[in-house]
Amino acid sequence: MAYQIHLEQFDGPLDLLLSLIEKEKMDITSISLAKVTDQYIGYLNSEEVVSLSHLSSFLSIASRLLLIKSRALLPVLEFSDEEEESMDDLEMRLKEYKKFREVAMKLNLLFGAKKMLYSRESFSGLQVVFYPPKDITAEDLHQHFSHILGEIPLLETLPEKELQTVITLEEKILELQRTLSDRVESSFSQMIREGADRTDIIVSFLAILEMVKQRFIFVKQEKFFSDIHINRLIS
Amino acid sequence: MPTHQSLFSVLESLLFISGESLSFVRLSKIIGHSEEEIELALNELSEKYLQDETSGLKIVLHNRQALLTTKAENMEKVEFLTKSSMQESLSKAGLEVLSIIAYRAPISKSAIEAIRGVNCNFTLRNLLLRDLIERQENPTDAREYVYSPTFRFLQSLGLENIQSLPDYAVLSVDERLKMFDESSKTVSENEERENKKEIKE
Amino acid sequence: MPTHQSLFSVLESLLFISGESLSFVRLSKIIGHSEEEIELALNELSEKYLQDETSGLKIVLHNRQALLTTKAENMEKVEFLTKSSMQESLSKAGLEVLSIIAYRAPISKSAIEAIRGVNCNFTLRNLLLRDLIERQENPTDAREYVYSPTFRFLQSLGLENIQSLPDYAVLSVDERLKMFDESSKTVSENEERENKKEIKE
Repeated sequence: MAYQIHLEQFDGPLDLLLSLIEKEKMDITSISLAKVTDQYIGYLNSEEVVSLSHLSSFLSIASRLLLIKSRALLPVLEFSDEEEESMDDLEMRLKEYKKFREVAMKLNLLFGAKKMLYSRESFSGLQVVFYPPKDITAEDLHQHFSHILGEIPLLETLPEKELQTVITLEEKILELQRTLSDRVESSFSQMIREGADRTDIIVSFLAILEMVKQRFIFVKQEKFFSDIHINRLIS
Repeated sequence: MPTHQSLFSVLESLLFISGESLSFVRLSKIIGHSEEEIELALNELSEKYLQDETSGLKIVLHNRQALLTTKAENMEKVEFLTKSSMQESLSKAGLEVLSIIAYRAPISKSAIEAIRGVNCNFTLRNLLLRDLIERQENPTDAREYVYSPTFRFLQSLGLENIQSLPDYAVLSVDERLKMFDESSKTVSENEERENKKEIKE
Repeated sequence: MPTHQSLFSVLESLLFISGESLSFVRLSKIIGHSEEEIELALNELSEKYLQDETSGLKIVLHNRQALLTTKAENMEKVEFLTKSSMQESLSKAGLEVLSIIAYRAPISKSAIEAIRGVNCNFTLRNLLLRDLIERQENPTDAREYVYSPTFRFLQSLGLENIQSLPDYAVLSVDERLKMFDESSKTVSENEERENKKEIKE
């Protein structure tokens, strides 16, 4: 991989994202977000671990980042109001999260300051008096205990089909380079795997943009929404 | 109804025996003074303990309840007696969730998760077990709970109220909600004015 | 060793937290002053409470031991508080803790809390005071107690023993309780597991 990130375990996508931005010593803006997008997606596929139950949260942020990145790469691209909103929202959420991440460290110091205020045990020193509650039956105990059993949370297990492999931009570019070295021409529809999800489609599209920028390929589209033809530039 | 002097005495006795926190309402009912008088007296008592260097007691006020505790500087000796060393080391996730709850209480699980961008079932459970947070049913949505910091949380940090948290005034406000707050401010300001009036009378 | 002023403060904190009488010897060892100094200070502190009409506390000195308690003139209010805490029919929390203890006795506090997912110090205290449950030292862990329903309480329900509770044979060994068998440790382990699980492809 082109970049190396060896950061500690992250507690969620915003934690990771914020750490990446801070590592670059940047403020939270759409520019910095676009800049760290590849690193973020790389992290998901790196050897670092992301917990299963957190995976979908990481992916949802990934798709927003990809939107932001594609806006930065292609300023002419038009986005729906909803998409614009989700991009601005990410910036705002990140700023909000940052405040709490910082104050959490302050609380940690307070915990360490050893200033515990102790309270007394309730009614300590008083005589025990048998005082059964009125109208309570064995059946009440039965019902409450059964209810408690029902409330016990079981470990969340996600079904296999929800697991997704995140393809990084690099991998997609390599894949496309491989395809094009066999043939001179490919197309966007061929590039996208069968049953590809939104993230995969966006990553593929970004890979194409990146390769156009690197003058490795050129693309042609007959009309709006038609398939994109990809040709290798012979240097 | 007790005289002014004995009001303090009764308050001290009740808080001493209870051990747990007592609400202003409950104290008011037991003692026969108005809630406002109770609140004023508690504030005075709290100040008295603070000023008196020979006193080893302190009052923590939270959610219109009062709790009597030992002073922070005596922690070491107290722990020697109780042999209970409270080590509260928390995970990073635990600290973040706790911060969000402390500054934004009462707050629902989904609102906490929206801020952190990740689910926090087990972290919440862990904080509940450590008695650092508590949950109530959400008055506006019966399907979920809302979470608040406990007395234990304030005690662990050595704070006498929630406002003594670092940057409380700034962080307790959700900027995205500021617009809505503007419109509701008028109401609470009036309410406050009304409350002040009552105290004076 | 504390200064003269803070000696009073420490004494007050220790007597406050103890709940039972503390011998001069023990106080002397904890605080690091001589027994004579402790005795003098306790006499002074006792005098201070007596003189201060705003104070609701008093010190009882007997057999070279000291006990902090409430002033006699507040007895009525104190009794009102304890009675009103008892008369309230059992809270939901009270019923839950009681049912867990009934079906899983003998059970430790940490195990009860792990099952309920919240801290229950106060509830246990209340059930003990009402003589609905009793505690013994935990044979496997000296640092904590285990709780069981009292025989009187079972009798008041018309039961011979806990085995006569409805569905006892099935519910007391329910599968879902297995994860709590090793006390509350499981919870933090789960939290860790939640964070460490790897992406499988």
